Amino acid sequence: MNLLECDGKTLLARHGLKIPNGALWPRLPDHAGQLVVKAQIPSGRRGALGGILFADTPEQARAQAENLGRQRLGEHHVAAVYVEERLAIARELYLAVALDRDAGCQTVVSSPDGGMSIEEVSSARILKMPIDPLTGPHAFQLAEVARFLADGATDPQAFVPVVETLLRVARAEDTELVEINPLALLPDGRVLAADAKVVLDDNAAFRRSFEPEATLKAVSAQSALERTIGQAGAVGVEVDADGEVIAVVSGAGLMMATLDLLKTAGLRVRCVVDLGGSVLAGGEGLRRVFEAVATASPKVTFLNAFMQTALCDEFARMLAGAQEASPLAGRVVVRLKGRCADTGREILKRQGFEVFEDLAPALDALTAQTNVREGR
Amino acid sequence: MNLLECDGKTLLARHGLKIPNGALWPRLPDHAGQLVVKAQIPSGRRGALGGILFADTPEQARAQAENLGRQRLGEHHVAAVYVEERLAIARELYLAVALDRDAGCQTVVSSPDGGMSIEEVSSARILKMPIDPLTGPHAFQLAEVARFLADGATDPQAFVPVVETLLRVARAEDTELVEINPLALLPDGRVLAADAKVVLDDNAAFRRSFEPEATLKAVSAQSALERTIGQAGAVGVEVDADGEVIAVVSGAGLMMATLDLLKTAGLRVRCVVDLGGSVLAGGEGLRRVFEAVATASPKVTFLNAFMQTALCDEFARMLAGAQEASPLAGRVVVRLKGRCADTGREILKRQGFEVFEDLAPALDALTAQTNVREGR
Amino acid sequence: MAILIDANTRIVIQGMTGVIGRNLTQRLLSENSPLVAGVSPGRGGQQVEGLPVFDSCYRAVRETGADASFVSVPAARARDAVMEAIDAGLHTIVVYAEGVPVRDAVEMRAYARYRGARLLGPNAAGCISPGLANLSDLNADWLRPGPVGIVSKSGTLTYEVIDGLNRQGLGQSSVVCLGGDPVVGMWHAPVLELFEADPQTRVAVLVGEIGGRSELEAAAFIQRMKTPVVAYIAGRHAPAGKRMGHAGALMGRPEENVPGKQAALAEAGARVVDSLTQIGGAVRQILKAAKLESFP
Amino acid sequence: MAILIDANTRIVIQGMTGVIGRNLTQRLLSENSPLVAGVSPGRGGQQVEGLPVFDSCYRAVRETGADASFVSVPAARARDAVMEAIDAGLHTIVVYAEGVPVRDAVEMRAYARYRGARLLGPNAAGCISPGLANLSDLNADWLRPGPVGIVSKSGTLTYEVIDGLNRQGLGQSSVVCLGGDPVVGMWHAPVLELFEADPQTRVAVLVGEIGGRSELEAAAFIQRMKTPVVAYIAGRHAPAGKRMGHAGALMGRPEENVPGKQAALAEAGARVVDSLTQIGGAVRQILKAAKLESFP
Repeated sequence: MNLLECDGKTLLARHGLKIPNGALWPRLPDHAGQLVVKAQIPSGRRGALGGILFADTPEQARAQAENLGRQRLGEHHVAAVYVEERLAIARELYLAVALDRDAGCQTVVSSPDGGMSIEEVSSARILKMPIDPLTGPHAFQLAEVARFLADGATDPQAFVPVVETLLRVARAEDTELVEINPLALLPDGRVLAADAKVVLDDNAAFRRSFEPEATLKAVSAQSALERTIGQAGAVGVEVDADGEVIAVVSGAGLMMATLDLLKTAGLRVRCVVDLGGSVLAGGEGLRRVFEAVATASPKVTFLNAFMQTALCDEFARMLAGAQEASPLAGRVVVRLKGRCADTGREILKRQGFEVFEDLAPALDALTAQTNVREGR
Repeated sequence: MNLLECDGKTLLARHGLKIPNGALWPRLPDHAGQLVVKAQIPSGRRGALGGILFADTPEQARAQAENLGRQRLGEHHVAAVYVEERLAIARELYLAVALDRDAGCQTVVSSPDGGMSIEEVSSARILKMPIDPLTGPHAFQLAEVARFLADGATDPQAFVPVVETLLRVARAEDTELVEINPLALLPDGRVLAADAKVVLDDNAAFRRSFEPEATLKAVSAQSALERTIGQAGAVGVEVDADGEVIAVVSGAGLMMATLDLLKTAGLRVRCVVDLGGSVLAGGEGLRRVFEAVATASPKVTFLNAFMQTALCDEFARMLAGAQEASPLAGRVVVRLKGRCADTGREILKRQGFEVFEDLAPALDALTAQTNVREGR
Repeated sequence: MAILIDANTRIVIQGMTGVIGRNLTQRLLSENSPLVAGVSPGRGGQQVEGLPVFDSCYRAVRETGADASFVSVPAARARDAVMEAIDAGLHTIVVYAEGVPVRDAVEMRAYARYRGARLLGPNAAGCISPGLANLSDLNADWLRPGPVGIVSKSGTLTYEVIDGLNRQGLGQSSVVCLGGDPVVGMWHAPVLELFEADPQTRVAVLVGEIGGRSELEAAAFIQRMKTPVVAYIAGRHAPAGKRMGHAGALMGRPEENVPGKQAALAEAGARVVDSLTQIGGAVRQILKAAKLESFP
Repeated sequence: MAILIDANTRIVIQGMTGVIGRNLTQRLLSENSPLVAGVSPGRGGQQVEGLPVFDSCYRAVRETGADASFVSVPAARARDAVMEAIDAGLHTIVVYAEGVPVRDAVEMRAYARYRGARLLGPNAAGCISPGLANLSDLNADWLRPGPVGIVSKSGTLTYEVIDGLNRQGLGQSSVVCLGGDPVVGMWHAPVLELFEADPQTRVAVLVGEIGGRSELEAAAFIQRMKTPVVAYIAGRHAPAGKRMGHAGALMGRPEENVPGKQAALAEAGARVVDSLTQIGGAVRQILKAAKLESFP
């Protein structure tokens, strides 16, 4: 889950990091001086898109926020507007804790050059400090990051608690990424998170109490079809809004391979669906997945199932039931293989589906009768 | 440092473990019922030696304690007497956290059969649970030890905090051993440390605040000569109270080898001394070591020094100074080899010492003129 | 021969008293897999299908000499189950659960590496050595002993590979599924290393997918490998920015996409096939060529 | 050849700005040991004998490519210094300090094993490869290159062994001192393993002492070792219950005393000598016999 800036900052503040005084519009922060009005969209190009405005008075801020809240910036609807005190910043730094999937650990990424995208900073000005999962961060690691941030210009000690806290956030909240850019060093020596980008690990939701305040829908990258399939317990991946084929597959790896086969055969694929273990186990989820597919009215539905542990005849019966409840309008091509697949295929043939045991003839059937894109 | 029971229990109680109500005589615990009067000596055979008495009244306890405090039990003077409430014990268990030098970790040793020496318990009734130094104890390890202690007879949950606390003691106080035998399960379900044996790592004294209440001298296994040498910053090991030779050596490994050579040559060795780096570095410690050796009036002092980094001539000058301040009465045989050893040997020859460069002739000189034990 | 598990392996199921655990117990027993016990805290002393259930891995190891575990517990409990298994000395461990928090996966992986345990998963189908032992969700009836070792992230994709080999009349030495999560215990390379040392394995099949560096590390090892390797990478047509069912399957840096991984593997000397359906034929060709070479 | 360190090693001294550190710096430079930098937190930017001092091992590694460290800091600070060295990627580390808390030694050792670093000490003289590099308290002038590898707990005892070899005109490939504390990083066996793989080392000398199982583990390895081993164990006449200068040298279980260790080593095929003074002669004999065999 990607948090918007306002929620990311709330999360950081909860663990003791300093953030600017701010409030989610229509509330305004209790602050006498200049204000910043910030569109809450998940984009690093927010400033360039006109999503950050400055106001001298609360009245001006209110007008700007109201206007901004109605806008569309680039591909994003503005989900919410966050208003906060305008900071006098002495130096802009960069600090993040990012999960490194290949190293298998959290890594502190820091730079004395903040305020721009970290991809634009030269590698000599970036320090990556991997944190050992068994020992956690060492004091000497925090000290090294702090020294790097201080860059010989200020007292490193001010940064040690900031780095420590950010690592605590990452651990306590199960983040995949928590990025502060810029980390603001104020003239009075205080260090504040002037922005916040937080990605939470959805798998850890059960042990996390945080509830985002801003609406999530703008943050979600899922399409409507994907969301419906997801709600049924499966994983849908939309490929091409104009595609004619929806492929429903019995597993993630086979789903990817099926998509590759269909695309290589020149077919236009709307969406691929990974049924996953829980859907295969019970009738209700499967019915809802097929309902979702039916509402998308694909010209062709390709069901590719190869199951060695679940029973294919039971699966076929569930499928037949789903088809009767919310029938698929177009062609349905089925490849069904596995335990008790003979019976399963018989059941599905009676539904009027085109049924095959092996992948190759099923693909042949699909390409023979479906429009193959030109210049495949 | 070995703590006496009373101090061990104070240490455990400080970390939250329950101990019986007790006080170091001449104080008495504020307790209405029966009392136990316990000689504070570092021996597991204390009960067999008559060091544990039971009293019905405070008056009786006072008389027993006064009497016990004047006694000698086996090889031990009774250093102190500890008086505590007499417990009604339902089951006696065993629990310890011991440093395993070979595994390189602390190990929880537990048995449902306490109250006797752990050496007498069958191995099937002992659970040894090594604690990984990088991760610390896991909840499932505590649960396993607790289950083993409960032995199917009581609720394991009562033991979990006891095991956890004992591990916290071991870590926080840098113990080499902390042993509770018996760990007492009372009829009301409480778990108490009915005895305590604690060995502290002397190297960690700098980060430990604990001060033992009972006198230490009875606990120390060091002889008077060893103590004096130790106070000078060297390590003395007394071998044979009737020995004629004291060997002073430039390093621990060489000290052991020198002892082996002397004993194999049939010489009777009173004591061996490892000068160690700090003594070799400065004159004052060396002078005090030689003072200590001089007070023991050995017939022969053998100085065996082979130094590749420290300078032998400086060492010889310090030695000459020490000899003038507190002369060694008997023969002094010196083997001096290393940097600037020629000058060093000249200096020592002028002191009247028998001086050699190599080990073999020095040993020959020692055996030729010293009484060699019969039947070597 | 085989890798990771064989007839001498002694398997426990952690979570044996749950529904999935009981089903798996029945299946493994029916396949004569060397299953010796179950572990379910609080249920020590019970039995499942005549096998003893212990309160902890420690007890299971002490009482039965167990050395491998199939961890069939809910995602939220997987971390502790794996840590205990490693600590108790079980050295081949499969984590079946999907949806394990990545922090937990990170800790399992680090602990397994530290203590020298072999961890498959989270989100892994496990491993099977046909005719000897099954520590996986795969159905042993579909496999038979043979010269081909398979290492794959995905379980369902592996069925398809096995089917392709079956068509060619080729059996398997061992089949190893690593799991589809972004952080898993073993990567492809150490499994290839085991296949390289296994005399039964004449050809290794590597099945990979987009995302992560496991296949790239494998390519580095294949350069020094004598056993021929057939490689297939899924996800060429995956849309950017989408997780492809596997949490770890995500378009990333160019070298982590299909062309990048294919290029690295081909350069290392693997026979790279573009389609899933070509794997069986490629293996058959290599075996045929090798036989012609050894019997000229 | 040599083991652990050679002319390509890049050494830092942690604690270079202290008295011992400065002395060591002068000595190592005078011996042409490949010393590249110092590390002293808070003193980054200073110089010692013309070498740069860095605030951290991380910076020293990044700026100089350092890969080995002599840790010359007070006992109370040794743990953090070693953990940082390991974390920064320094993979050969000597801890000179005596009196390090055993909990700290335990953590260093575990971290070194986990991360694949080679740790000598605490309370270790270190290691030296004569003519190539010195990462020890030993004086390089007393050594010269040759066919004998020495692994010992004690530094001072090692002088005596070297002296015995010098009398026979025999030099050393590498000399490794493990340290006298009860818990130290490396044991004898892994060093013997390195000697076994080193073509320069024709004979290995193992010097052990009472207490602990390091020499027993070494005996188990010597059974499979081709390089001949001469072994000596100190402490036969140590009185029971006393720490013999080394915190780890303590009479223990029978197999950990001199007769027990000697028996294990002799049974494993080592040439066991009773006295320190016999080591040189025993090595000479073995080399002579080997030469007669190779040039009949």
